[in-house]
Amino acid sequence: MGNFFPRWTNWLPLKLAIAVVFIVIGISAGFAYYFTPKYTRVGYQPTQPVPFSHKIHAGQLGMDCRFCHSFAETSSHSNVPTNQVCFNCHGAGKGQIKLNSPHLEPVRKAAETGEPIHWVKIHKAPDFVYFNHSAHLNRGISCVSCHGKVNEMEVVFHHESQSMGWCLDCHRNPEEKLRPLSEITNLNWKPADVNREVFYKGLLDGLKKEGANEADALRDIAQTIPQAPKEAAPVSLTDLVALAKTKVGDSVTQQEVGLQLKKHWLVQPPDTCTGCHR
Amino acid sequence: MAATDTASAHAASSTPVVLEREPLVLNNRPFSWISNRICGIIENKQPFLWWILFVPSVILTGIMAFCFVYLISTGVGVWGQKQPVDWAWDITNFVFWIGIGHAGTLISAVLFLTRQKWRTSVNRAAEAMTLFAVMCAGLFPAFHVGRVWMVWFLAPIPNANAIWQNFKSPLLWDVFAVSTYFTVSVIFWYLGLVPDLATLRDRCKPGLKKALYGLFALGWRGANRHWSHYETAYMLLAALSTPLVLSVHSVVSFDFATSIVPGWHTTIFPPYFVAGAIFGGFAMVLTLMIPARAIYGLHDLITPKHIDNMAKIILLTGTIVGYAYSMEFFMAYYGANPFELQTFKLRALYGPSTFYYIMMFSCNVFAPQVFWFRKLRTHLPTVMVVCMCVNAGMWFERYVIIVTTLERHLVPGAWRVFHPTWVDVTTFVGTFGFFMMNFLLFLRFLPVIAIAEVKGVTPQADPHHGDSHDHGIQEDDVMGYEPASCTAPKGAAVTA
Amino acid sequence: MKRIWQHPEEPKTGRRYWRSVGELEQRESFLKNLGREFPNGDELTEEERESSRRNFLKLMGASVGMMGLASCRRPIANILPYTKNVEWIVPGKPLMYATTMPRPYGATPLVVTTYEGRPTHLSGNPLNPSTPSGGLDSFAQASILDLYDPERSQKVLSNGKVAEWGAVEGVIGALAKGGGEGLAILVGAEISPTTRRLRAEVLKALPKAKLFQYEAINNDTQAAANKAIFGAGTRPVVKLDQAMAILSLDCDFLCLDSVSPDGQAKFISNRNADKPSEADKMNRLYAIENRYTLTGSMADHRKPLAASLLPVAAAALAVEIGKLGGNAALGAAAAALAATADAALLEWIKPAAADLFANKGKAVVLAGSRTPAAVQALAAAINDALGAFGPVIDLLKGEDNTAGSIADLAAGINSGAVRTLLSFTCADPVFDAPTSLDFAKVVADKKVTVIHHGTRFNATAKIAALHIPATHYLEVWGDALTADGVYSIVQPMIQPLYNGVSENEIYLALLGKKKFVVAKPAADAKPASAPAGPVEDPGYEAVRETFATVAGGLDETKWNFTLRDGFLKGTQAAAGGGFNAGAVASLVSAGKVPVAPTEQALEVVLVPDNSLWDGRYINNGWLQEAPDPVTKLTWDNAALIGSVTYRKLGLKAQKEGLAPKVEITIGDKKLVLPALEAPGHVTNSITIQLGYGQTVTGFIGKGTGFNGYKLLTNPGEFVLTGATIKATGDDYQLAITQEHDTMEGRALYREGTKEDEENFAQVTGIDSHIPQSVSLYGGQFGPKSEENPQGFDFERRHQWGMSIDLSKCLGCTSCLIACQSENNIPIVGKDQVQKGRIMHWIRMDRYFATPEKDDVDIDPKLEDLENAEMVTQPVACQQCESAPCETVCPVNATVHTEEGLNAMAYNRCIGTRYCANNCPYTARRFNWFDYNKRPLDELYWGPLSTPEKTGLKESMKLQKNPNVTVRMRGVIEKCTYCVQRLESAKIQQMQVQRDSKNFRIPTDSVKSACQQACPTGAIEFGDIADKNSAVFKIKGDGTKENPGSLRNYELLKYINTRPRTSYLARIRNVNPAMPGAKGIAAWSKENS
Amino acid sequence: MSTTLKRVHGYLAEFDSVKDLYHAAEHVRDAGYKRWDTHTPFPVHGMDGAMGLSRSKLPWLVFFGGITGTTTAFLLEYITQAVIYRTIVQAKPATIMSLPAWFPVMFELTILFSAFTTLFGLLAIIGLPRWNHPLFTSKRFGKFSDDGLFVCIEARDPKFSQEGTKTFLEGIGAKNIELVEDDI
Repeated sequence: MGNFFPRWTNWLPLKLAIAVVFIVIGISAGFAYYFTPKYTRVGYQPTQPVPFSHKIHAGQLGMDCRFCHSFAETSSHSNVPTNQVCFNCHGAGKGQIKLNSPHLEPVRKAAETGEPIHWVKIHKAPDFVYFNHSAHLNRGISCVSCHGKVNEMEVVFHHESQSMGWCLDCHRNPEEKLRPLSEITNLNWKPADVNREVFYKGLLDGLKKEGANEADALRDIAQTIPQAPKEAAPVSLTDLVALAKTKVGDSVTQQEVGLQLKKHWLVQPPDTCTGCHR
Repeated sequence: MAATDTASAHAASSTPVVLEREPLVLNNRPFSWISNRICGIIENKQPFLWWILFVPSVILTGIMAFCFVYLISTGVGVWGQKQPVDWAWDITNFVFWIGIGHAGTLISAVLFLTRQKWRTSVNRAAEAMTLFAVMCAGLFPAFHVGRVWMVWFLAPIPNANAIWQNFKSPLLWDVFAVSTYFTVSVIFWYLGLVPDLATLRDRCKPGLKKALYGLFALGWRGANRHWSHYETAYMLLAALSTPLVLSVHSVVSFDFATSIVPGWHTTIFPPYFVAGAIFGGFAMVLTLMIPARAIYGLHDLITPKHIDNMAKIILLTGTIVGYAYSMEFFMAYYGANPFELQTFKLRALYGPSTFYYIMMFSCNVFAPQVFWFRKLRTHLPTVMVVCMCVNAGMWFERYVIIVTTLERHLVPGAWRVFHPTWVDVTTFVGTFGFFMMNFLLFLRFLPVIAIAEVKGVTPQADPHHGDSHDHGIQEDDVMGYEPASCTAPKGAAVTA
Repeated sequence: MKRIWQHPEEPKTGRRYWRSVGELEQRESFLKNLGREFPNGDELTEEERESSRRNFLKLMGASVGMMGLASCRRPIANILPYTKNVEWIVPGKPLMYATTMPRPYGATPLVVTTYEGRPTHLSGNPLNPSTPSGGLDSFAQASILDLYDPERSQKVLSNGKVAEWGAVEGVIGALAKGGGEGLAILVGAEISPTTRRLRAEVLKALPKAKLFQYEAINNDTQAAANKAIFGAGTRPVVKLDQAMAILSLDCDFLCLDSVSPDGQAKFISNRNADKPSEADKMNRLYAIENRYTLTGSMADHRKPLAASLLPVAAAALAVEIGKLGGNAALGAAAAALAATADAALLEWIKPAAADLFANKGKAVVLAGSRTPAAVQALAAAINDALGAFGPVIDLLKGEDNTAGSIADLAAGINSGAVRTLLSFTCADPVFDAPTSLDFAKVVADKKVTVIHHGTRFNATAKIAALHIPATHYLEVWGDALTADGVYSIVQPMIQPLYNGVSENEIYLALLGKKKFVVAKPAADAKPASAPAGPVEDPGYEAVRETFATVAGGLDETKWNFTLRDGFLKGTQAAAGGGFNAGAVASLVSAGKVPVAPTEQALEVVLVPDNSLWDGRYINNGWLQEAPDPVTKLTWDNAALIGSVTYRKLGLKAQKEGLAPKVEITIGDKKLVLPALEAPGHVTNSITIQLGYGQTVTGFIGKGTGFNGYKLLTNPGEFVLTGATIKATGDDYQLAITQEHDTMEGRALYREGTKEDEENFAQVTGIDSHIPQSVSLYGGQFGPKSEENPQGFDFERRHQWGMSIDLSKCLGCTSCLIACQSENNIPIVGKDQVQKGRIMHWIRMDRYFATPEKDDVDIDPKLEDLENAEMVTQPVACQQCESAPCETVCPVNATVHTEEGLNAMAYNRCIGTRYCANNCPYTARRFNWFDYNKRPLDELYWGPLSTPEKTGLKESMKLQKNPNVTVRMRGVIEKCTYCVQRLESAKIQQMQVQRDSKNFRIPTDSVKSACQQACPTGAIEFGDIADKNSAVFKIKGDGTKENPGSLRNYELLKYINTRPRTSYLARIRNVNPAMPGAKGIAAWSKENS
Repeated sequence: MSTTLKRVHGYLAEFDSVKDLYHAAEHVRDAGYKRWDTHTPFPVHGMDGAMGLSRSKLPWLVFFGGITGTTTAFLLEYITQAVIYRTIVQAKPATIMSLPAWFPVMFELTILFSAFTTLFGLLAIIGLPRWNHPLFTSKRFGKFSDDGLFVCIEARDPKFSQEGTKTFLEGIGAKNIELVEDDI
């Protein structure tokens, strides 16, 4: 009767098997790369109705973020400034800067008509996520942690993935992002900039203000220094600084700062649903 | 009766044997007869009755599909559920179907392991039934959820949200259990099919049919070097399926047993559910096989012996279930928890849904008792009726467990009675259509009986067939008796 | 990697959701959206609408327009900042304003929560001296929904056709000229100084105009009686906190028949005994009533008595008191009436009277405001004999009401004296005026031109020649006096959504001080949320004028303080009037002789409804769906019939689960409505709630209930006699939220008396002492410590807990509605309620029990059913520390937080409903349909529902709380302890904490919505890790120094769920001398 | 086709009864052939012995398959529940202590993996699917799946000789012996 199936069919199963393996790997890899916020969000840089340059304002001019986003520290939303704010510098009879620059046309128009400028939203939390700016800014999380170095962006773009996983990373170990409150809006801040002496003095005073006696406070701080011995008990601030120097090195590290602040500010970010979903 | 005469006739052909038993294939048929008989079903035109059954079941399937579309597009509210009865017909039907889905694998696997050779002519159909039943079962948990488009949340896939499932939830166990059960059953069933597919392949002319059968026959050549691995594999799968069968319904029962609802929170549930499943499963097998036997004239392959055996199992499991029912009551009383006790009183004595309880008890416990009599065990109409009762009874059992319990939850202020809607009913009826459609297609395109295996249990399949010395082997092989068990009487006969 | 995306020019047609300031044309488009009966919802796809809704709620002061998937990569969302800074507004933070809700015979001080100028939630104003408790009743609570009601009257209608404001201008002008010839002004009973002043001016300007006052549910009888007894304009206000023995003669003073502002709280202030032994330190309440009211259920002793026999009871009481006090005159006045009193009644009255008299000076008898003059007079006399005037009852001077009654008006029309009727009343005379006046017909026959001003397009509006849409009280300037005369301010929270005008403004127009045409829409839209009125708003000016007179000079500082606090300090009605014994006798004898109702001649009692009051709230979904506290009936009214009568009549529905319809006949009047068996209801008596069965109403109110006013014949006669009843044979579907009436001896509700052990709450009920089923895991229970390492962290976290005091819980539904408004809970409609799918997170369980034995549903003695006890118990998510619902969720959608909350992540839920099954308290709710999106009458149509009806109404969106997700179909929801409030409280603390360790919020600084609303403070909520918090003091921690309350118990303790919500068993102050005293509270200790 | 070059596969010999086949197999085995096989419609009892086949190694494969399943499940559960996504539900510990709750899934995956290993292991061992095989060129061979009982001795067998093997097969009572060839 002869073979019904041609001979090549004998190799078919093997070939298929191998093909399938590669296809599966390919697809999952593709998904993981192209369909996660890391790709879909990061880099989103729409053109804005007004060619406003954060680079110039926040970077070169070194304006503080809160000059325009004035409610970030008090409210859940970081507000976009009103035209009046722009006119503080650009307005007639105010700063007089670039009074008739064509770039400012939309702003002037808005002021006249009252029709607000349609800024394009870049960082957009899903509807069921309740992010609160004040909660972060007041507790040592800087703008830069979520928005990147806006002071270097001509036009702002999405810098972090801002996926839930990304949030959780920080909520689980905040020490990697915490910084002194004075540096919140300093987008160029590096832990190395911190003067250890001053930093520890600040902590120490803080603890004392809350009624700890010097010795306990010193021990408390010392034992929070990375790789510090359990029984470490410096007698003076200088001791403390010395200890830190030996354990951490000459320049202050993020971990060093983070751990201290986490412990002594009692930073305990919510890591269950209700923190962000209601 | 006929069986016995023929049996003795056949026995007479060889030297007189002790421990007379009817063989599993009557009238000493040759191999080719078996092939022709079974393949005939597929190759010949389908009897009119087949179409009579097929057309309506296709229509019902359509209705079912419509109901699910309506459900998904509109909301679970189209069903009758309410607080506190958040599960009703959906989960009832799920447990009902999954239960039916048990006999199949059980018949093939357990009976295979215990070398019950009489399984050979029913196991194929039973396995098929399992698959289709599990399909029907799977529909309900899948579609009963509020947001079907989100069910993928159940799959442990790494995601940007870094969220994972809760492996403490019996519902997640269900997901794994049921899907595993389905997959393994498919494998088991398919592996058994391979040699028969080869048979079909070799019987039909070149063409699409041959191509398809051939494709799935994997180029089977019946080589003994293959057979020997094949048998090991088959045995392994049987060995794997057996605990699986038991586990699946146990896991299903965990949905209830691990909860805190009085009437659900019982340790007796796993065995009770498994017994119930086997019970209902066998009943369903019979309800399908008896007509099939009649329609396709498989009397020589599905002998009264088969039916008799299955009736016995139904009787046994039915009694176990009955025991479980009464034990629940006893425990409720003995546990001295008034809430528990009241739940059962409300269920059976003065609650709003006692009707269901009565139906359950009479169908599942009383009906099978007729099987104490051999005459009735082999009297097909009776068997048919009883099996029907059992099928219904098992549905009522699940309804009682799920709905009547929830209707009388812990806080009386929230008590409410459940009323089904037309969607509830039609969806359920629809699944029967879906089930029948699949089963009929199976009858139409695949060998309803395991050809190779049946051949394997015919006398002439025994290499020592007709050798006067040592009858034991034939006895053993054919009847599946351990040599030990029959040497003693044989010895006695010889000395006499 | 950066990718620059040029988004396409955004389409101008793009839909905007916003409530921004000073952008006129946009504002108009928005108003158009609102104006349209059905804002078209078909322009956007679902998720666009979803997100836009939330965005617009969330986004900065202005809002966001979702431009759809214009870019394939991601939809553009826009940020629309304010163009000018707005005073006070911080985008994302709520602003609170004090205002007042004007109501008949009084006013309710409020604090309004607004977000970017949208009022979203109301709560009481504890600063206001007349409502120190800061509680709020359900009507006031729900009134915010009326503001956004898309079917609120929106357009000027002349003869039913939409007209311009010019038309109004014309008519008003004409009226102003006419000198008031043939003009009748019909007003409601709100007390507003400004309105009064303007009215007076108008009447001066139009001397021939006549003033009439009409409220459907009125206290005219009482007022008349009071006039005779105390002198004109005198208003008695009862200091319930001073009364230790109270007897209510059908006076539902705890719910619908207030005798003093904040009455509930004042009453409860004497009911906080914490031990049975202290029971008699509490006040004692006796109630005589024909049906169950919440007052009845709070009473220590309740006597079911036919309403028509009330004078007899009053008289019998008077005689007794007279005897005790040796007050012959009193006895004499009452003797005749008292003679007919039967033994059972006397047996009840005697000890009660003795008790009252024993509390002379601390005792008071309260007569219901609709009871006959005789009862009023007797009550007054008794109070005098009890020395109540002064110590317990304040007589306050008020304006004498000289306005004519509705009867006078009808007469006026008949006589042709009235040809134009300018109607302001919130009642609906055409629908609810007594039938003997035949108001509608008279008006039609005499061709009276009706000018109707109101927020609802009701029956009267329908026959009106001109209908003027009124503003909601949250949209206008005004003022009001609370019942005890505190001058409170009404200030607008938002620009009029539908361009209505206020009553004041119409008077101003009549006085030529206001023009409507220019005023629409207020061209210089002022900051909606900064209600410093623009100078040229006459309404505003008028109020300031009045203020000046009240405050003695327009002092800006005072004014601003008044705006801040919502009232003017030191304004209290002065005392005035006195008891005039002489008037009593005549009033008593004037009344017609009471006859006991019989089976042949039943009595019918017409009462205000717990949801609709007199019918004005008919189109308010929240109230319609709020179950009646007693019958648990929603969306309908019914004839409530006592069990004895009900069963004697053999009433029975043909079909299971339906109610039989009955026909009630009084003289020539017939009313067909469903009957409902009411345990505790007196025999041969029928109670019907009023306000239902309106034909002219909106989508919500359409087809709800049956019109009881048909039976109301003469003004003030709410008790009708000689009624017959027969079953019509057909059935009716009632939507009742509770199917089962008994507790089955499960000791969920526990109450005790002086007789009981101190710790009865702990030992009552089997589940309190069968061993707890303890988990193998040990598990996360209680505070963390060396012994209990797995426990909750009480040192470094808040730990939330709640306690509900059943001694204080009235069972009124205001917590339900507060919760609904705070948490964006949808209404589901009658059909769904009846299917058992109501969404309220708080379920107000109501159990009946026959004295001694708890067997209402089994087979009680009928007379026992007449004396059935009734208790109510709010049950919401108990926030179990070991929550059975959590472990069964396959996707981790509900887990436990470090603060002991049972978290629910809606966006993770797939809706298996397993949690709901496994919740011992049935506290979880499931969204069976898209209740927020689909029209309630087309839920079953799914995607095929009519597009223009589909989707959340524009105006409704404005009411939603921006801090709570609006749930979609297919997810579970439940009480979260108002987690949004907790989180914002914690975040506020963070802003204070900054670089310190001090994380704990100030003690009891956060309240849950239900707690805030509760008029009696029955709910305590707070941080149980804070040793100073009220809730900790109640719960304690088992130590010697903090034992907590002995009344404290947990529901279904034996399951070991360890709820964070616990209950305080109720204590009743039983008078052993009373008949049946022994049986009281015994039932709750029955075991199943 | 006759002109084309062909490759000899081997001799295909048919037998009447299972009994004959069985004894024939014994002879072939004793004759020391290695590359040969019997083809039957059903597994013949004891044929392995008659052919001198050793026991299948499949069970070992499956065993390890099963182990893999168990570990996979355990790791999945341990890592998600106790390490990267710890959630407290019903006061239960998010640690290894909640192991009991993990058993069901561990069990199911064990079975699942074993089943897959069984199927694919089998196919791998017996070298199926192989749709094209020289034997299928034989006319009579088709009967094997019905009632044909065959012995096939392959040409590749060292002891194979065109004549010798033929006579040998005749010797052991084979019917219609056929030389199976296959085009290259």
